[in-house]
Amino acid sequence: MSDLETYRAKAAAWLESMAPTYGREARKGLAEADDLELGRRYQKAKFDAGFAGINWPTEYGGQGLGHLEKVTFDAEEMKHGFPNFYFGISLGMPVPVLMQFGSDRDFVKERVLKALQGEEIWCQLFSEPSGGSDLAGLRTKAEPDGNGWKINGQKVWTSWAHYSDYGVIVVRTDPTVPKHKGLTYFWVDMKAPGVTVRPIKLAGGDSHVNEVFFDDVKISDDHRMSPVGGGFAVAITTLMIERYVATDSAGFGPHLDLFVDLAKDTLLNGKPAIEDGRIRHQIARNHAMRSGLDSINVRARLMMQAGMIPGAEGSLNKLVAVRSRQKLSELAIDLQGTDGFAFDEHASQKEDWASSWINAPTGRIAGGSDETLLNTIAEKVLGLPQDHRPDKGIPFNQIPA
Amino acid sequence: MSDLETYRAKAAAWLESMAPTYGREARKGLAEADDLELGRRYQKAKFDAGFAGINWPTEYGGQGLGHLEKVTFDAEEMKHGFPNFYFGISLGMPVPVLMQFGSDRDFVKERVLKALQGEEIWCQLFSEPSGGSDLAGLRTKAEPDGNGWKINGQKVWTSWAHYSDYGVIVVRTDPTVPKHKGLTYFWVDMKAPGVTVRPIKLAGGDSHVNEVFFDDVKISDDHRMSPVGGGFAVAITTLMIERYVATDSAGFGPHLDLFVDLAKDTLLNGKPAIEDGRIRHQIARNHAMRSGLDSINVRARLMMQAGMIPGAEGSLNKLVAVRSRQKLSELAIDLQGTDGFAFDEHASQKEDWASSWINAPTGRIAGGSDETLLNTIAEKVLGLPQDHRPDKGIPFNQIPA
Amino acid sequence: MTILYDEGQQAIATESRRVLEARTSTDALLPLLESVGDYHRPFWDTAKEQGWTALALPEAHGGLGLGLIELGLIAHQAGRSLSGAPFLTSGFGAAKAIELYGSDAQKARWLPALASGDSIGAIAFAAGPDALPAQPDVTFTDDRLSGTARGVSGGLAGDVAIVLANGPGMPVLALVDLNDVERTPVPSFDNSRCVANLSFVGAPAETLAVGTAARDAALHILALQAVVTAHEQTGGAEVLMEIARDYALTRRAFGQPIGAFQSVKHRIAELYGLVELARANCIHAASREGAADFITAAAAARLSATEAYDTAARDCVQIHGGIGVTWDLGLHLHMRRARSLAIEQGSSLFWEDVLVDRLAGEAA
Amino acid sequence: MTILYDEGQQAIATESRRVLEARTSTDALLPLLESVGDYHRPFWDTAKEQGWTALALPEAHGGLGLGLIELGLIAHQAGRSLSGAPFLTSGFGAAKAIELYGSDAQKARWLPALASGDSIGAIAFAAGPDALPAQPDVTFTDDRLSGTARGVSGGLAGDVAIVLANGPGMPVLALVDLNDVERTPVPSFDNSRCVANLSFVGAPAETLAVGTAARDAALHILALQAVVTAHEQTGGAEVLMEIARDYALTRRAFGQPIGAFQSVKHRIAELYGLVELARANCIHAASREGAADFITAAAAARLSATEAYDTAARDCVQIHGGIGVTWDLGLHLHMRRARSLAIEQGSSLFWEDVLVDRLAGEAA
Repeated sequence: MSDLETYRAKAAAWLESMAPTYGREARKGLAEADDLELGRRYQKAKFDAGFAGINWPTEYGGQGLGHLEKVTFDAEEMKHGFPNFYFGISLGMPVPVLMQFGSDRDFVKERVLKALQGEEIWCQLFSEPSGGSDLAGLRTKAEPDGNGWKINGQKVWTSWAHYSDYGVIVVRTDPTVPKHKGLTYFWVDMKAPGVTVRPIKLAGGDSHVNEVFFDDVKISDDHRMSPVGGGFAVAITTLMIERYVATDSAGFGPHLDLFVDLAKDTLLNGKPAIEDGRIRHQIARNHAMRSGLDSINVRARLMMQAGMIPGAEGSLNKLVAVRSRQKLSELAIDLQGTDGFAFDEHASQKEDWASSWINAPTGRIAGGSDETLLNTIAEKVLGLPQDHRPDKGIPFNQIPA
Repeated sequence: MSDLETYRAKAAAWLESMAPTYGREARKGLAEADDLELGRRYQKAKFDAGFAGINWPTEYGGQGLGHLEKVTFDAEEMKHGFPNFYFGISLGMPVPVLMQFGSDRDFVKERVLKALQGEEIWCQLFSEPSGGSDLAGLRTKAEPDGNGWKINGQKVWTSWAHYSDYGVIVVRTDPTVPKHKGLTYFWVDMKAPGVTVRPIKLAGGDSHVNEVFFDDVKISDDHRMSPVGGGFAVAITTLMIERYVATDSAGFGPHLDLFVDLAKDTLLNGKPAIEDGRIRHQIARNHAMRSGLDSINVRARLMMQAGMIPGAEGSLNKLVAVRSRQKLSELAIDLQGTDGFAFDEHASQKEDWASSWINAPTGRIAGGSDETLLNTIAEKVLGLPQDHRPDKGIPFNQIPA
Repeated sequence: MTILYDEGQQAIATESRRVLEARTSTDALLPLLESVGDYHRPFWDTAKEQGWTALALPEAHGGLGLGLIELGLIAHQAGRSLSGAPFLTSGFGAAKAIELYGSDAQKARWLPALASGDSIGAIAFAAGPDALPAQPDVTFTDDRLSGTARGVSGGLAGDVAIVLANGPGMPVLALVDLNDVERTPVPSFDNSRCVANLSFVGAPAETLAVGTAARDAALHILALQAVVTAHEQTGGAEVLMEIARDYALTRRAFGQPIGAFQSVKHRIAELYGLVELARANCIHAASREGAADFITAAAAARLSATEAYDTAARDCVQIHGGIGVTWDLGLHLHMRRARSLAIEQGSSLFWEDVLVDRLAGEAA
Repeated sequence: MTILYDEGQQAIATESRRVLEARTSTDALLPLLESVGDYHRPFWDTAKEQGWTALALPEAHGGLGLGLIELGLIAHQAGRSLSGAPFLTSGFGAAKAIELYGSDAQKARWLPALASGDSIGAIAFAAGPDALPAQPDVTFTDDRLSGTARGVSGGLAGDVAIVLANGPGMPVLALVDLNDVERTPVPSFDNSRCVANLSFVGAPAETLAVGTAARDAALHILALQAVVTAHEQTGGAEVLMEIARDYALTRRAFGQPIGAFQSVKHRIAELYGLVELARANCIHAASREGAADFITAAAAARLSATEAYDTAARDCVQIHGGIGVTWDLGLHLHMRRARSLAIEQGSSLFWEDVLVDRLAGEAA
């Protein structure tokens, strides 16, 4: 048995033992606040058992292992429905970026440790109402204020901001230069005076994203994590991590096996639906698509393990997986016919077709819309020309709103 | 029985009587030259029987009837596979435009009568090698020459030019103004010195389109059919007629009944393919699409009959019908499996799936590509903004090639 | 029958649109999603007051004696403004069943009440994905119904239902008074549809048709409803296309309206195509009521309208980006309605089979 | 087995690409479309000279003892440059059948000749759309074959064929020497595939497997070939994507490269996605030879590669506009090849069924 398989077995055994206390069943019917508390305890348990920060340096409380161990653990963990998603973004993007770019190292170390143990949560303050897919068009501004800065403006689509202790933020520090060049990257205390968080209710009924308002929020210059005017590059790093983290060939919807089971259990014209060519076609096509993505992801990990840089095809996962998950979920509803009306807004989109369907559009937009991903592939990978952008090179404060 | 039904019966009876002499069977194995001769005789027979120029004014040899009678006759005529397509473009666009814009009326009348009797054929010289979907970007130029003009340049994709006696042509008479404003519309004698026609062989193997070269071709000013610089408007009129003429919900491919018959006669996993959900899905979707187009076309005719102007939805026919015909033809080949290899490059694309498939791309490009049609709908019908066009308003001779 | 609307028909369209736009709003519809069993009463009051409930029923029984074309025009507008209840279609189906297959007594008892809208009708044919099951879950013996009809739209508020039941050795189309029947609300993603499971425990029922006649009758009723629903779906798709276009004209990114990007403008142009094909099939189907090819025409309308509404919901939300998935903007009301209308009266899977059976000469 | 190519494998890819690009041209391939029975001899000579015919065969019989991964790499390059004959895949299938199910005598008789390419192998399993018919058109009695195998790729030039035949009460996988067998050429849209109908009139044949074993063997051979073909299809799709990209960068309309229009750039980006999914499935399938999930992996590779090549052919031509449909530019060579490879070794309809049977646990 390879080291990795040994590791997988060890992880699986531990996760198995945690399932009764923190798993799917234990969470049934919990209010979100209680679920979050359970999540914090689970995160602490991971930390104590040596499964937190698996591929992070040991000096920051990590395990100093490789990306492969991390991925292996995640795959096993996914099976039990633990309340770990509250920390997904926090530990996925902002905290690693803090580790990399934070100036006050003692402060950084303290934050990272508390985040790893589930005591503190970080959010990522990028998108704005006017922005859409145009990140560099953001309007929230930071003006010099004594030795520090004063932030005014509004962010939106900030996941878990209502539970966050800190956040990383990109703001405009110079409106007189072209839009990409006037941005700076900071961290902020979400509990500071002038910070207001307002949850946004989404189509599916839940509210894990927020609007965040900044009114004269004062921060000292040691909050700065990029050169003044050099914030866009750091933000892009974060987004790249984000795109890479997002590799679930089920598009964050149900596993295809659940559709196969549904098709076997459903009678269509008196015969099991699994015998109907239309259903078979969709199963076959979705399987082929997903197995391709899985193979791409496995290859990417092997390359990283071998010290190589994976190809751009990693960016395909979210684009093709979420898009097809949306249509497959619609078909699953058709397949249930009048039984398909039934709806539980708290059902998991990884296990329930109606929940998967209603939340799919969010998946096609968050973290890079389909169109943005296609443009990225066309321009960055294939070298096709950029779209016409009338605002290119124009000082930000001269672009018509 | 309504007048129209009486007319249909009369037409059907006459066409029936012509079938043995000019129909599908009579044409089997004919070389193209002989087929064209047969076509000319058939066109003459139509003229003599009063079925040519059905909705054209009687003074020009037409019958002075309505568009409905024309459409009714065409629908009946389509059933017999007559060699009438050699005259389709000639009588469809150039000759009507000549009737409308030709200056020398006696000359016009003589030409129209000969065209109606199949003695003369007209072609339409629009597209150019550099042009693609950008008609106004054409480069063939006409310079003042004495009292007339001298034409130099090259046209391409000209259907039946190799059999044509005359053609209508758009050329650039002023390169110093923006591209739409420098064009003028003429007719030319295709037998004039300096005109060279070179057939283009297409993917399917046939060669009904041509390159046409103009070397110092001299024409007098009475060939002019638009104000100098006013040629683009006339050209658009022609293209509009063209788009409207193109209404076959089968996308100029086989009727759906032929696919249903194939599915009934083909065994898939030991059962008739017509029982396979995948095949049923395609039949159902294609029928729904085609019945929608048929209903749009019928409604358009009723509106014209009632003196109303049909909606823009008429432009959908070519876009959706040809595109889906292409995929349905591929499925028909899959459905025949190893029997699907068989190919006869002379088979009709209205009756043979392989021929329909190999010629479909031409249909998706000729007379307005899918993308051009989508832009037209988006801009002209829905009022969406025009694409970015760097060449807009720039003098033609200053646009980088 | 012609497929050109006459002046009277155009007036129906204009007037119903005016009334509905004046009386419905996203704010009124959103809360309905979060409560089970409520529907938008102003919509239903309007339908009664405007005589839409009576529109397509015979004058002899309090109806206005108009047909599918007129009712389709109303449904199209209801689809545009997200109708607040399913009763217009369910009641029409029930009334047509009684009109076509009922006794004079049954007509006298129910048609006037259905025409005035005082009574609400429901249709209970389906068993899950089977819109016309060979073996319905409900059985009919000695003029009594037993068993449960699942997921009946409007069932929660219905006064009378037409049920396809399993009779002695043959299917039975039965009429049942719902007042003493137990209904269990089904919490759904589109709660104003008032979906319920109807549990029959020896409920007294009357026969409308038996054997093959019962199935044929049920399919005919389903087809009539499908044409009405297809108009409603087309209306929904149409308004989503307009919303997408308006947003694409105003929303700017990278210094220009997003409608200038071909990925957006072509997608909206494709929606235009889907809407026009659906509309054309709807007009055609409505004009074929009573003709031999009515079922085929209804199936074509149903298939293209379902595709148009589902696609428009997907694309309109996508074009809006983040704001498109917010609760308050309410585009998800259309997403949800697109799906509930897609499974009421039989899914696309069902209608594809109905259509192909006929095209292949395997049926009628 | 890992799915990362090692240096040796990368060298095979680079070298085969260099050789093929140097020795093939559109001008050489176009005339083959207009004559029945000819193939591109320089391609086949190259395959023999380079040892590609021997690549995946056992060393004991003149092979190089490499596997599907290496042969797949060659096929990918052959797909890029439009292989001039189908024998690489058909010969590989025949050889594997003999290697896996043949006697020592049969191996000694055929494998060295197939490895050197001196003999050409063919596979005759299909009857029209049925890639593995339950009742093949060819019958096997008393070690003799009768009946006609239709549409056999490479059949016109083949020396030996593996035939799925209808034996006494059970299927038989038979080996037959083609030298005395009558072949009728089938004029096809891709004539260099050397398609023929093989008419057996009591042709002497040898048994490789009988009963269920025969069907299982035939499916295994088909899957091995399907993986090779999937690589070839992926290569074709890949080169079409590159051709489309290069054209979109140079061709200008309305004053800018057409690649700046999202309808063009997004379509090419979607092609990139289809190509990478197909490539990933191919690499995976090739690495699973001999594993329990090989058939499933092969089916996934086959399905995504067929979709990629057909779509790339459609879109690449469309992006080129008028010039794209000219005979001389030759994009139709890829259109035609996409279709011929789509029906050789079973169409998508067949592989979807094979795949779903396994996913649903309806088959091994």
